[in-house]
Amino acid sequence: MNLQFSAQHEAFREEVRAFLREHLTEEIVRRTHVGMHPPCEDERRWWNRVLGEKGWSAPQWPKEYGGPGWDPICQHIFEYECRAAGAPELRWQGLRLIGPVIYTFATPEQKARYLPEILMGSHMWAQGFSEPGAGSDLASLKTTAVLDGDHYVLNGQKLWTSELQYCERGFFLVRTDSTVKPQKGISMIVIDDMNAPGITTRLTTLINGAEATGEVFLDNVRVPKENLIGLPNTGWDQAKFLLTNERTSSAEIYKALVDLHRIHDIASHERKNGKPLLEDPEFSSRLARITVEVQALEWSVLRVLCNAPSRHSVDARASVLKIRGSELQQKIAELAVDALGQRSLRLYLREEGFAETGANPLWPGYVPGITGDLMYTRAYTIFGGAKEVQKNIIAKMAFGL
Amino acid sequence: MNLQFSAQHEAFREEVRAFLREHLTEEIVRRTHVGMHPPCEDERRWWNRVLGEKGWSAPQWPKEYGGPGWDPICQHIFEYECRAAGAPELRWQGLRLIGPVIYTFATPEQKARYLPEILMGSHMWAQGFSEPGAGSDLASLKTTAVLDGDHYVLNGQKLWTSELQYCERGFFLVRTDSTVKPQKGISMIVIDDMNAPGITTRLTTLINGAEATGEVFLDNVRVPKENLIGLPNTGWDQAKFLLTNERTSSAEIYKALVDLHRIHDIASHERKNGKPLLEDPEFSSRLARITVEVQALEWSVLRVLCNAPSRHSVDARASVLKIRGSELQQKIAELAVDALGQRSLRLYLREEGFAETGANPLWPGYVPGITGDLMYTRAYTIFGGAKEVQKNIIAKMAFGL
Amino acid sequence: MDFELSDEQKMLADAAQRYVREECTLEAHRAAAATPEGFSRDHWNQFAEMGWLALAIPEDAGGLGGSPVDMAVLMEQLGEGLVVEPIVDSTVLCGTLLAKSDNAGLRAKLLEGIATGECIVTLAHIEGDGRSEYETQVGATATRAGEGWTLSGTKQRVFHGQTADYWLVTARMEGGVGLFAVARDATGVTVDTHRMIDGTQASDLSFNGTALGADALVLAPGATQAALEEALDRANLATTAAAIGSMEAVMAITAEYIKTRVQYGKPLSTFQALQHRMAEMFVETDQAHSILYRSLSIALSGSAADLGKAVSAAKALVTQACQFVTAQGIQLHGGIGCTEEYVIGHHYKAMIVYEKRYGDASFHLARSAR
Amino acid sequence: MDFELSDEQKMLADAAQRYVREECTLEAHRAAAATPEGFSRDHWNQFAEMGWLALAIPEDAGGLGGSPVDMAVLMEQLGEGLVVEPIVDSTVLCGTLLAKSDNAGLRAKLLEGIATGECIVTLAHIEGDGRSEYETQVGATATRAGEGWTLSGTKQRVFHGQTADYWLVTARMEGGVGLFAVARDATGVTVDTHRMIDGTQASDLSFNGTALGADALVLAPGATQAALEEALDRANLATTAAAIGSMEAVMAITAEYIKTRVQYGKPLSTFQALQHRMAEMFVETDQAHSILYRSLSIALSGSAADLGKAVSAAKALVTQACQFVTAQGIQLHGGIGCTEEYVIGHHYKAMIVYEKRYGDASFHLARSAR
Repeated sequence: MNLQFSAQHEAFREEVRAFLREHLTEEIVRRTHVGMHPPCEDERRWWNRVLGEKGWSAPQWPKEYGGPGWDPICQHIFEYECRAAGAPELRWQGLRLIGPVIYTFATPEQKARYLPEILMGSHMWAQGFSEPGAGSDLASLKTTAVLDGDHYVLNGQKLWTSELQYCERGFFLVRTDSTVKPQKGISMIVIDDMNAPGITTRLTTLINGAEATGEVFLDNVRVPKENLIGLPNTGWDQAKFLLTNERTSSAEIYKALVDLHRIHDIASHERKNGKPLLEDPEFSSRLARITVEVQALEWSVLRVLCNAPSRHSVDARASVLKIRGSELQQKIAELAVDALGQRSLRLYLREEGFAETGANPLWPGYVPGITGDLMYTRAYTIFGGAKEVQKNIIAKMAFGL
Repeated sequence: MNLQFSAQHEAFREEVRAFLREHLTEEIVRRTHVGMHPPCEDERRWWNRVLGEKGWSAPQWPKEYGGPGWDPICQHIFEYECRAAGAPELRWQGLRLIGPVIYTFATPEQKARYLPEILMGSHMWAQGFSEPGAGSDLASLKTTAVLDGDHYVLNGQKLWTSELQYCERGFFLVRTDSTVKPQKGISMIVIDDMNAPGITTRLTTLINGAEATGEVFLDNVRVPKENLIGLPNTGWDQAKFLLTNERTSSAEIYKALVDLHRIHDIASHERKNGKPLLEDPEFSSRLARITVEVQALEWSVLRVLCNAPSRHSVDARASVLKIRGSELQQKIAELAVDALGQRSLRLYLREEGFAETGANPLWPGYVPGITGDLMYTRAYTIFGGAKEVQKNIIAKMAFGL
Repeated sequence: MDFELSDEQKMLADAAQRYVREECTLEAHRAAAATPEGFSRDHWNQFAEMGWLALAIPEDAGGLGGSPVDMAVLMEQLGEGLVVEPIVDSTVLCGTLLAKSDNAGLRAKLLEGIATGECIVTLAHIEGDGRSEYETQVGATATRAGEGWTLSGTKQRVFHGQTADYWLVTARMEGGVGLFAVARDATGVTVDTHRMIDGTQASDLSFNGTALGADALVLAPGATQAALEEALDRANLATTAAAIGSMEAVMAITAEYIKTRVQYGKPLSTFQALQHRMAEMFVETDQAHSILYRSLSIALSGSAADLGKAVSAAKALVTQACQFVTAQGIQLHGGIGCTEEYVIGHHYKAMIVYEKRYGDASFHLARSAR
Repeated sequence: MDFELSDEQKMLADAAQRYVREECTLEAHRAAAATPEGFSRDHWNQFAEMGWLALAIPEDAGGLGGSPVDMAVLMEQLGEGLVVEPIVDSTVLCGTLLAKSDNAGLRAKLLEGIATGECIVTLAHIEGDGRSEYETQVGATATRAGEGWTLSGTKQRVFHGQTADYWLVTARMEGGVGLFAVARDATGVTVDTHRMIDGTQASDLSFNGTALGADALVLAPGATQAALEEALDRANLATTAAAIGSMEAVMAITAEYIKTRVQYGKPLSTFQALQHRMAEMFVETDQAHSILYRSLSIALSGSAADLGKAVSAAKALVTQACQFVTAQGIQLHGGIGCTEEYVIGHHYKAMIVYEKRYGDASFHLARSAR
């Protein structure tokens, strides 16, 4: 057993830091740290291209498809340093969700077409999975794709498509056979142009005021049949692969670690009973408790990343990452809001958050984004497999219940 | 709406206090506050007799059967003052469980025979409900009573009979008809002599070392048929009555209120970082939180006692008392143990706890009983309808789920 | 002890319940949040007509002289309807402060205006590092100028500050901190207004030598501090009742939703884990009701110090309960619960506002044990 | 970074697992608790034979020179078996203290005795209001007497104090607090022994002019405090590993139980509320494993200050996790879980002992953030 970061890894960390220092401006970093939903689109695309050109945009991809060939610890260091430095967060849908599906299941033509543009971030991807009647119970989805000559004709409704307004392409789960059991009749298909005829979209405003997700209505949308990924009716396996391929992202450990710094910053400036809030015993005790929980979660992430031996299945432990990660997001956001105190009540919509410079001493620069993030974190225990579903998985995988 | 204690009630409180001062000695009070399981038997019987002679041993009983005729607020005041003064706690089985069943369902002969001795505490009662295969699922009980001439012949096994070693009589749930659905074939029967032929008992040691409960083996035990309460096969209704007749006891609010005083006492004497533990911010914050929860629970008890209007059924709210009451017992006991610190690790068996006078300054008089009580409180969320069962009840009664 | 509502209280509750059911729709709530004032003048006028704005005002000033219990009965219903109108700020908080004034003319004028709804009054008190109205230093000054005073200083987060006809402003003067009434159209005031998460507005006020007349003093030094504590405590009683109404609404809406929402071929309501969550929400809400009763009992009979501790105990408990209930209300709904188009999330936001106004949970927990 | 056990570690884990399965029955545990020493000399002798008592002892003193990771691997297994023998007190806590001694003769003698199991050594440190070994004043005195010292003072809650062959006693001397080795049969000592909830013994020791020889000094002032912190931190690492083993045992036993226990016509394991409770126990246990890895990583490479914070972080987390898991283990069993005849309750008691020894949860949480 060797539980230390090696000298090589520390050197790698310095290389990443130097690269980040070189490319990120103060303005970009400020806007990233404010953390509005959705993040600044232009900067995110620009950063994806910068990383793409460096060969660093897809740390988890195999080298043959454009990944940098890092070991898990390098990936961990890279993710943390990017987050800590305030680099824009790259959108997951292309790089973490459909990308791996494509290089695992798709045809050489599909790989050649889509992977490079995902690596460079030139095209953003809409995820069309959930439907009004198919949330946790995804297999009951009803959107159909019927073959008509060289095209599939798609009809149905999708929702919870993240940041829909920025998406050029889409990957959709559709029912291609309704005569078999639900899981067996599903396919995954790529829509090349989200503005194609028959597609209508409607943005959904979340309780924090963010238009962070949307609905997609498909009305006789014609998609070339070569856009189907893999064989027809194998979409369920692809979807399962997509949801479990990367087991550690859902822990949101890098956000958690950086948010703790942010809370430290707030609590050093805010005052209570004539002293910095950070010295308030009740506050510092809550912060200490959460810090310890984040430290544990970080090592749970490392254990999964490094394939550490365990007497329990990695499926169960991946669900732990999702449960504890989402709970901690909520607890951290609650603590941040409590640190702000009454100032947390102010509403900052996205553009206000980006524009705020903190020049008004009554409204310091650390205020915007915090409360919006708390509201957004309510969704963390819901999307990507609700907490209750994760507990079902653990009961089954760890104990055979 | 009138939410205040009246002058009459305050006068009643003074009357109770004067009575308690007159009768309780320092030694008795000390032993009561130590709170070993089971409490001191002699003192408990003596106190039952003293109260019985005063007409105060059954505050909840109707006046015609020997109750004092108090309103709910007087009952509340009486219970609190007795507990606060360190009066021995009267055993529930006779006064709170079988007594009300007898005056509600039994024959005039049964009432005449059993109620006076329950009021005076001359006979203690064993409760024979649970069985190895029938815990939460009480209706599946298997102990049989078969009529043979003028007697029922009882066979079976009961467990979790509280303080079995002190019981002269018993009330048992038995199956008198196994051809109907489980609930319809159950009767309640009185065993007049727990030493009768065919009865074997075995005490069960709990994790705190207390012999606080036991098992009863019934092997062809003959019980006169006039000992059956009410009509044959109506025992399920009687049992339900018994379990819900008194809705507020399970809140254990008087114990909670007095335990908070005890914690105050400990935390004023124990020191941390050179100051009384009571001034430690983390400790005082935990204590404040629990105090607030106890205050809320007390008013939930008052609401149920006084039949306060509510949009929700009293059945659901009675389960709230049980859930929150048992949770608070655990939290309070944990806090008390944490207040003691490492001294809490010492094991005090019952006689040691009673004997300890606190003369050794290394082991103050507030140490004994605390940790044993914590271990005992683990059972609070299990017996009398486990917490999970109470939640089922609320889901059904409050929301129709 | 008697928990039954009086006939008047029953009528009040029924009327409020009916009003909320008929008028306080989610659409109305969202529409109000989009107005410049951040609340509905229609509601406000109706409240006045129903007599609700007069409920907390003393009878000798043309009000109904209702008790804290009456106000709680009303507010629990209004909380179910996500009411954001400044009824607590104007009628309870400022109403209590004004009722204690020796300045008979000003007291009569403003209280009458509050009771009729013609006048909205709000408190301008927090400065600098002050985390709440309970925990703020006062640096603003009122210096003698002839018969009157000159007011200078900055006040933060004056809720409904842009809408209010009068602000009650604390300022340091000879002898300590006093309370002044300042009309919104006074000279030398800068108003910087911000939207809050529930759609309401709060303003930062800068007074730069604002001239106050001889009749502007509401409370002299000596009377101000105690009056502020009591007024804030009464405001917290009212908002705590509203929070409990909100919790009841969340439970009812959520129970209904999970009965109809089908996943894995059966209604969500058949999953034991969700049933138990509902039961836990019920436990929290029941305890919240109980501690409110307790604090009302002390409001009716206890000392000011007892009241402060009891109100803080109630708020410490109810904030936690309400946090759990509203967050789990969202969770049991799933994705739709996170959207602005659905009502549950608005109750969650109302919970945040409740917790952060008039002293937060952490402040009140500590104060409950003082 | 590599989490794989080495071959030696695998063999160690396998051997310990086998031993626990075969020898550490509940009956053996209960029998040991009834002995005067409060633990099993059979186990102790076996531990010695397996080399486990030598694991934490430096090679230069005849030990195996194992790392904290090795010790954690062993202790996790022993924790599953509810081991109460003084392996941590003697080999880790006192072993670490003695390893730092300049007193070569004493060091060699005692460490060799510890490694072979012939000698049990335990720490006598807490006095007065001291809540733990980390938080105690030292009032006992060692005054010069010829070549040696005279020891006076009182030490509380010396675990296994009656059994120990030697106590390591802190005492105030010229220059500060030093550490002395005192044989149990020394003169002028009163031993007052008490049974603990897990069956073990702790003693209060009174030294009344106990004569110590010239060779009794283990650590001089200056070296003592830092050595104590490190030794206590290492002891906590070992007991934390044991607590995690205990949690794993509770989960396995409970999962098995609810699969077989039938209520309402079906196994308890089919109730979703209980399934989710098991899942929550799993989450807690998984996080406990992780933070132990973290603290071990720092034990291998970090500074003493880093070690202290990391160990405290681990203990703050694992105490809470273990509390939840063992309490819920009882709850899921129902009544039987509360009895002395069933194993779950003994894990609950082991949890209490773990939490209260070497600094409690509250102390460690605060220390984690220092």
